[in-house]
Amino acid sequence: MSQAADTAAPSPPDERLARRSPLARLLARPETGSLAGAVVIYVFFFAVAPPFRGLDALATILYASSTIGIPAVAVALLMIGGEFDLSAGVAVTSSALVASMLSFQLTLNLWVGIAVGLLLALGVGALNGYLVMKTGIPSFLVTLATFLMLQGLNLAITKVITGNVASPDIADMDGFGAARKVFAAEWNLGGLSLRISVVWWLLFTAIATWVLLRTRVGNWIFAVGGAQSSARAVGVPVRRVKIGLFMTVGFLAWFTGMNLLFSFTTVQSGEGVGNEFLYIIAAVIGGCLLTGGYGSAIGAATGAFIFGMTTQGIVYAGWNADWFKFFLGAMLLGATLLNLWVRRRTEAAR
Amino acid sequence: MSQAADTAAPSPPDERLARRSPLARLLARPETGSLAGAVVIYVFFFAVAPPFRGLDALATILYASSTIGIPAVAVALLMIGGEFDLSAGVAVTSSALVASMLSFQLTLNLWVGIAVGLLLALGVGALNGYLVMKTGIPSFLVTLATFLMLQGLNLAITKVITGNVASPDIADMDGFGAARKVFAAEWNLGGLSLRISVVWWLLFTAIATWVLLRTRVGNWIFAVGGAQSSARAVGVPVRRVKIGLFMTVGFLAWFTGMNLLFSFTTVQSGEGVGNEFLYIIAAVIGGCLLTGGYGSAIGAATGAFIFGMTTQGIVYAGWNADWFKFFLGAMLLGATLLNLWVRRRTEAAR
Amino acid sequence: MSDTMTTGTPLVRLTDCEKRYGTIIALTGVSLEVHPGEVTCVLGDNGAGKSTLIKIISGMHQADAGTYEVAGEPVRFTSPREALEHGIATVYQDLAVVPLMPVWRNFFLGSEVRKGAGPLSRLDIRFMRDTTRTELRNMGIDLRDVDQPIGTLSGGERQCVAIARAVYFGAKVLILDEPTAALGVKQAGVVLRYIMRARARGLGVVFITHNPHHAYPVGDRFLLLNRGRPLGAYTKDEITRERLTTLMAGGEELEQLSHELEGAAAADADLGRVAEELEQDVAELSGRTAPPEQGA
Amino acid sequence: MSDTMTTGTPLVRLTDCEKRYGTIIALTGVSLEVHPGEVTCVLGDNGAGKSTLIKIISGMHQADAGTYEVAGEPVRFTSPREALEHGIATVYQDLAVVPLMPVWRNFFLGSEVRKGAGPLSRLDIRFMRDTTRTELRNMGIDLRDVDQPIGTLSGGERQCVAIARAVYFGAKVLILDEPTAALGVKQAGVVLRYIMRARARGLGVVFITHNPHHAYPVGDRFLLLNRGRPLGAYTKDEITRERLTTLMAGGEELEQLSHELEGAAAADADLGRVAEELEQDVAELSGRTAPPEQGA
Amino acid sequence: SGHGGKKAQESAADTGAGKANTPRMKIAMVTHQAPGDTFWDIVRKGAEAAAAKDNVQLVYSNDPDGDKQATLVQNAIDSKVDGIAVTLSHPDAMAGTVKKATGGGIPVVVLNAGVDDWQKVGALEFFGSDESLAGESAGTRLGTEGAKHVLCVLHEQGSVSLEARCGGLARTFSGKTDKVYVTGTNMPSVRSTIAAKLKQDKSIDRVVALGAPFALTALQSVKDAGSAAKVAAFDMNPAMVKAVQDGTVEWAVDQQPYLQGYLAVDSLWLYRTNGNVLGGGKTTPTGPYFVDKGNVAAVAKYAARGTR
Ligand SMILES: Nc1ncnc2c1ncn2[C@@H]1O[C@H](COP(=O)(O)OP(=O)(O)OP(=O)(O)O)[C@@H](O)[C@H]1O
Ligand SMILES: Nc1ncnc2c1ncn2[C@@H]1O[C@H](COP(=O)(O)OP(=O)(O)OP(=O)(O)O)[C@@H](O)[C@H]1O
Ligand SMILES: [Mg+2]
Ligand SMILES: [Mg+2]
Repeated sequence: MSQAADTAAPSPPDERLARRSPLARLLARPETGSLAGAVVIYVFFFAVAPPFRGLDALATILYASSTIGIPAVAVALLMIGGEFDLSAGVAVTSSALVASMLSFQLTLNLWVGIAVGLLLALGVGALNGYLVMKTGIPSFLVTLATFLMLQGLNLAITKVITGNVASPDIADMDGFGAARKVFAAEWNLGGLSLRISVVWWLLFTAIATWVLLRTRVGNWIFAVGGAQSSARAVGVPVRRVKIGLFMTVGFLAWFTGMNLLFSFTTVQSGEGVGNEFLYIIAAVIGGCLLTGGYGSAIGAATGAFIFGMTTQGIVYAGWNADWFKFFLGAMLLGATLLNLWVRRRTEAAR
Repeated sequence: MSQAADTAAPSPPDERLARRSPLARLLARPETGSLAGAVVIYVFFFAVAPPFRGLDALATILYASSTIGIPAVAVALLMIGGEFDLSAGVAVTSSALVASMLSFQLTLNLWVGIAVGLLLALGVGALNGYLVMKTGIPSFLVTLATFLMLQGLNLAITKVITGNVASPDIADMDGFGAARKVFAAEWNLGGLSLRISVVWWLLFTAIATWVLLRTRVGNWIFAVGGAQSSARAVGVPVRRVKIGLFMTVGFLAWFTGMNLLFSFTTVQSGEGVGNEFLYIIAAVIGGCLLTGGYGSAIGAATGAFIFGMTTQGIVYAGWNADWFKFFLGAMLLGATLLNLWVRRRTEAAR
Repeated sequence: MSDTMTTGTPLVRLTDCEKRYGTIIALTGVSLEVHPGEVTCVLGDNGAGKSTLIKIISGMHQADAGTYEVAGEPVRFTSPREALEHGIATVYQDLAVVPLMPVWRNFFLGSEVRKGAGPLSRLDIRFMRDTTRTELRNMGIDLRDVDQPIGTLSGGERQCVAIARAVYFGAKVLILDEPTAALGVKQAGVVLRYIMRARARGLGVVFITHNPHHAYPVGDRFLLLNRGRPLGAYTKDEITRERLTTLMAGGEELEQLSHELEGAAAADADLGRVAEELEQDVAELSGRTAPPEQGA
Repeated sequence: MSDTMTTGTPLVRLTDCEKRYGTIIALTGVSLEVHPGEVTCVLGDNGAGKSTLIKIISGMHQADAGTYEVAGEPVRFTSPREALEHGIATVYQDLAVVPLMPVWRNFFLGSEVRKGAGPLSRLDIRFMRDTTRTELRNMGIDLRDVDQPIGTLSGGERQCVAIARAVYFGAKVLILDEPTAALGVKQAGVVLRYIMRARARGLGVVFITHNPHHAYPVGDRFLLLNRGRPLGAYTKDEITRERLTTLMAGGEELEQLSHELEGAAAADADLGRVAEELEQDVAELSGRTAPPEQGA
Repeated sequence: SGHGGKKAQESAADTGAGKANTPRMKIAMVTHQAPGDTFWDIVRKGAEAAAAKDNVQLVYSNDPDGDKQATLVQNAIDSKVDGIAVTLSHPDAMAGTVKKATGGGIPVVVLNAGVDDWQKVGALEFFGSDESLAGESAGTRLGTEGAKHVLCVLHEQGSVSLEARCGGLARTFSGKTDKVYVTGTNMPSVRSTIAAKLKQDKSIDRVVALGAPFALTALQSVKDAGSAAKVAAFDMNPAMVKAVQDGTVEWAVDQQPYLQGYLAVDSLWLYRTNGNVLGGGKTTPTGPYFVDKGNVAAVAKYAARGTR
């Protein structure tokens, strides 16, 4: 990239710039810090927990990370755009419930339910975005309200329709096989079970990274989060960008919901509560600013991976379960401090 | 206040100012909107729920609101100062556990435990603040880590010491009576039970309001939250202010913990998780900005009251418990929209 | 308020414009015309309402009363995007940059250049980086790195980015709110040259400044504001440089200032020297004695 | 770099100062002295490092190399609070205000006036509001309401608050970073007068500006920066107004500009007129021909 | 479209019983249910069936937090109900308020949790299963089945009743007992965490999940980890019945939640209309009741209806 500029203006090195080694330049990339955290935690558990060393353990960890990581990608984009979504966790459950109950009650092909679930998730996202932009109420409050309302609707409607608190089993319905292949396929490669959600996770992360860094919309996302009124002043369609971001969260929440549904064939109506914070946590560990305007999709993926790895790693290590949360907190703090230290070092190494 | 200025410079009314009625001026105060929300919700439940009408119901609501409202005051100050504290909820439990277990195990006077609990809560606050200021890691992450660690410590240490998940009963220990009078007294006025925590809540709100609006420290709190580097540039001791705010949260968490302990004589080690968000929610409903620099203690109190009233009101109204969360979300959204509408109206009414 | 000089519909015409922020009346009864190939200067004291006026033209705010026409058509912009689509580009006084974003992304923000088609259409990063570097070098700003977050640039460098951007994208109307405030002498000269070029290309320019030395040579029309009200509107024919300077400076006040300093000089010889110098400045500012120096 | 003019220890002395932001070298090998009763002007192009220099003096940043002495004592400020406690007050280029806070609270931020004692000690709100209003009125700013959030003031009004505040609290050293950038002619005059007054009261003043008309009359010492390096340091005796102006303006460039415009004038008569005017400006800026006009 | 779905399900009969003609009364049931828990659903169905039969207006409310649940009891007192059925999962937090109710003349019965405390708060009766006892029976049974190493899966940390089950199990079980905490609201993480634990300790040959949905997820974890462990469970739901029938889950410890809800309401009605008190001052146990391959057929029909 710096070459591009050099060809345009082949000038002698600027005397106002200190030289920097290529290594230092690599280390100065924003993702490096959180990646370093991930690597250190991996190495740590690799050393202390023998069961952690196997490829199958890695597969389990990747799967656990992917279910946080997929929605976390969208949540990270939204946070870069300067907004919150507390309804993401229950929206996952809502779309899974709608998809399964609608198909079940009307005895339709599952893909009909899946499509309606998608519409619903996008609709909730659009509603969140519209309310935030129209009224100027902070998104924290608006999505808190939708969070509570969706949670209530999940419980109440499931109860009314099924007379129960879980969705019916849909394993024997039309379209189940195909949908499972798309959303929740599992390949067994010599005892190693690889799950499609991991592939999707990487794919969504790659797409989000591309959008953020290489497209116009990505530019706009950084701008609306970094300085909304400036963005508006230079002609960025702020409202459309933000509503689009909320709908992206809806989309990936729906996707996660489908993964949930086709992995477990039924969904508990109370599930998903609290997960919205896991998504936000993953994004923040990965370097997204809560105040908006800064962050990356790769960072969010790394954050989800750090979180997933730590949660599972403590179990693999066989540490006392009573102390689980303590270890989790300590490891997160450690990873964050390491991230910071790496960045400081690279800034000092001029 | 505007009189003060007028006496200083007795000038003819400025032609660049539109006149405004005293009513409009009253309505334009930042607290008016959320107060209006509270009043409307009160009137609403008064109309639909007969049990809500009694004074005893009001006492219950006020008590429920006070247990959110006391820590919410400190959380609001911290948010005005531009930071978060996710550890506030479990810090309540931690200080109660420490106070009761220490006194019990060493058979000390309860006041010793109470004092040690206070030291611990202040220490956690100071640690949070120190880490945030020293490392520059967002407070969301730092306090997330302390949240998890405290949660783990609560569970694990209680288990180790008592072999159980709750603290031992301290009702018969030295100092219980006096401490209960201070932290959890209950007066019975003709069948109406009034709890001291309500009084403390109002007192803390009043003190916080006074500090915010009438003291130097209050000025500094607004400044560090509104523009940290500007505040630093004009000589505000940013670090001391922020650490002080974290310690204030610690102090009121401890206070709430003591209320809990002396109301119920024992504490569950898993309690308090999730309450940190209730405090933040109360502050946000009351008009605090998540980005800092704006808000009020009275607003936070109103927010806690709105939240408490809605939660209890739905029960008093006898609505289906399945729909509870839905109603809660809808009422919160309604109150917020009303708040907004009042403010818009007053701005238009020039 | 003569319409003698130009015929045809103005590019932009505001009539009897009023703007309130809550109870604050920032602007009332103000009218303005921008003609192609003309520079309209808006002048006035601090807080007179100049920025408010141009924010209405650029679509940032809507007027509470009055009409707004672009090329003869009544319009009501609800966002700056609409104004931009009508070819109206603005340099805001607060610059409207996103501090955390790289310089080149800020330069092209809202008007990104893309290559490729359909879903593969992507930013032409190389072009945008090069253009940014070149345009800024043309203004006398030699950036170390166009990938630096714009928030880390110096005040003047930042202002140059905002100006270069508006000039690059301005199609019909160019609005400049105190563009030279933070600029060095060299850069300020470049900006004046830009204004002349835009004028020569037939753009309408609105130029806000506190510097009569900048305003008089480039301006064709002058709108003076005071406390949110129009104090006068003149074409260049109708006003002399001296009169303009006096109106802008509150000339009497400046003279009084130098007298005051001279008074103090009785006590302090050193101060006297400065007072003398200031007096010369005043003379030079508010009533030059050599008539042949004036153009036109 | 003569020390002829003043004797005694300077209020502030920076020696061989260097400052880097990551890989960016913003300042290197710069020295500066501020003496009581003297105005030190720091001049230079955009991005030359002027603001960086004063941020080191005011304690906002620490130098990466070099020494810093206040009244002869080596110091190492870790925050602006320490500089303030040494009587060094600063007007930052970005003004350092808290947008959401009322004007009067911003005015007194960090130096609040209190009444009452002990735990009852509280803000003297009436005094602070009145003082704010009065001080701003003295600068020619007539605020509607000192309770307005400062973020809603106009650019110039905001700058006046920052200046009035620094002048009010400045005890020994007053640092002004482009204080007159957004100001009207009247307000700018007031600021120059303030600088003279501070000087007369024996304060040391550091004054950054792009306007040689402002710099020369009030300055006693001139430090010129270019691309982060010192280009020269002069006392008033050592430099003429013309030389200073030329150094600041990059005088040749401005001349070139007017020639260029004249060239274009062949094609456009209208442009020619403006070129002529600009040429006059240039002549006036970079080499006035009437020697008796110069003071001292 | 033909398979599964609603059409396949339409077979359940409903409980049609007569209705009492006693005056309408209002009974509050306040539990520590976390939203969306299958178990409580069945309790409520029992309570509603009794309420319908007895001409009772049932007001149900719930909160997993001790102090908030206490406030709900206070709400009931303020609403002047004719009786309160309550769970004492956080006995100390609840005691004060419940005593206020009994002291104020409102009859209180306790269900599900609070086997050691219900008498202290002045309640009339207790319907439920002793969690420690249930755990102990499970432990004994596991021992006789020849299990060596049991993993106890707790879907909530810091819960008295879950700890009691696990504790009871560990006390009577002859082999080694381990436990793992999982996040009940996040099924994928439940699945991964159990799998991780099974990998970490290959000697685990039994997984006992303390809630029905988690047992079914544990089956997947067992597969993921390539473990040979068998799965057993506490509590029932329709899917659990099928799993027991299929033999994928060994057995489930049922505490008959329907009975708890039903008896709680019915006994309050009996007390109000006829002064009856059940149990003679002792607890009325509703479990543990083991559902295994031998007796699952009898339960299946009702489980499909959601009342077992
Ligand atoms: N925080 C920072 N990070 C990186 N570079 C910086 C930072 N602050 C300033 N710079 C760079 O250092 C150089 C000097 O900046 P400085 O603000 O001191 O210039 P200045 O002389 O005040 O210019 P102006 O006249 O435009 O205000 C500039 O090139 C700027 O881009
Ligand atoms: N958002 C706002 N809310 C309230 N008052 C405002 C707001 N914006 C501007 N004002 C007030 O309106 C008046 C006009 O402001 P404006 O920014 O237009 O002045 P200006 O002429 O551009 O001044 P300057 O030369 O200082 O930039 C000022 O007195 C200012 O305080
Ligand atoms: Mg302006
Ligand atoms: Mg500068």
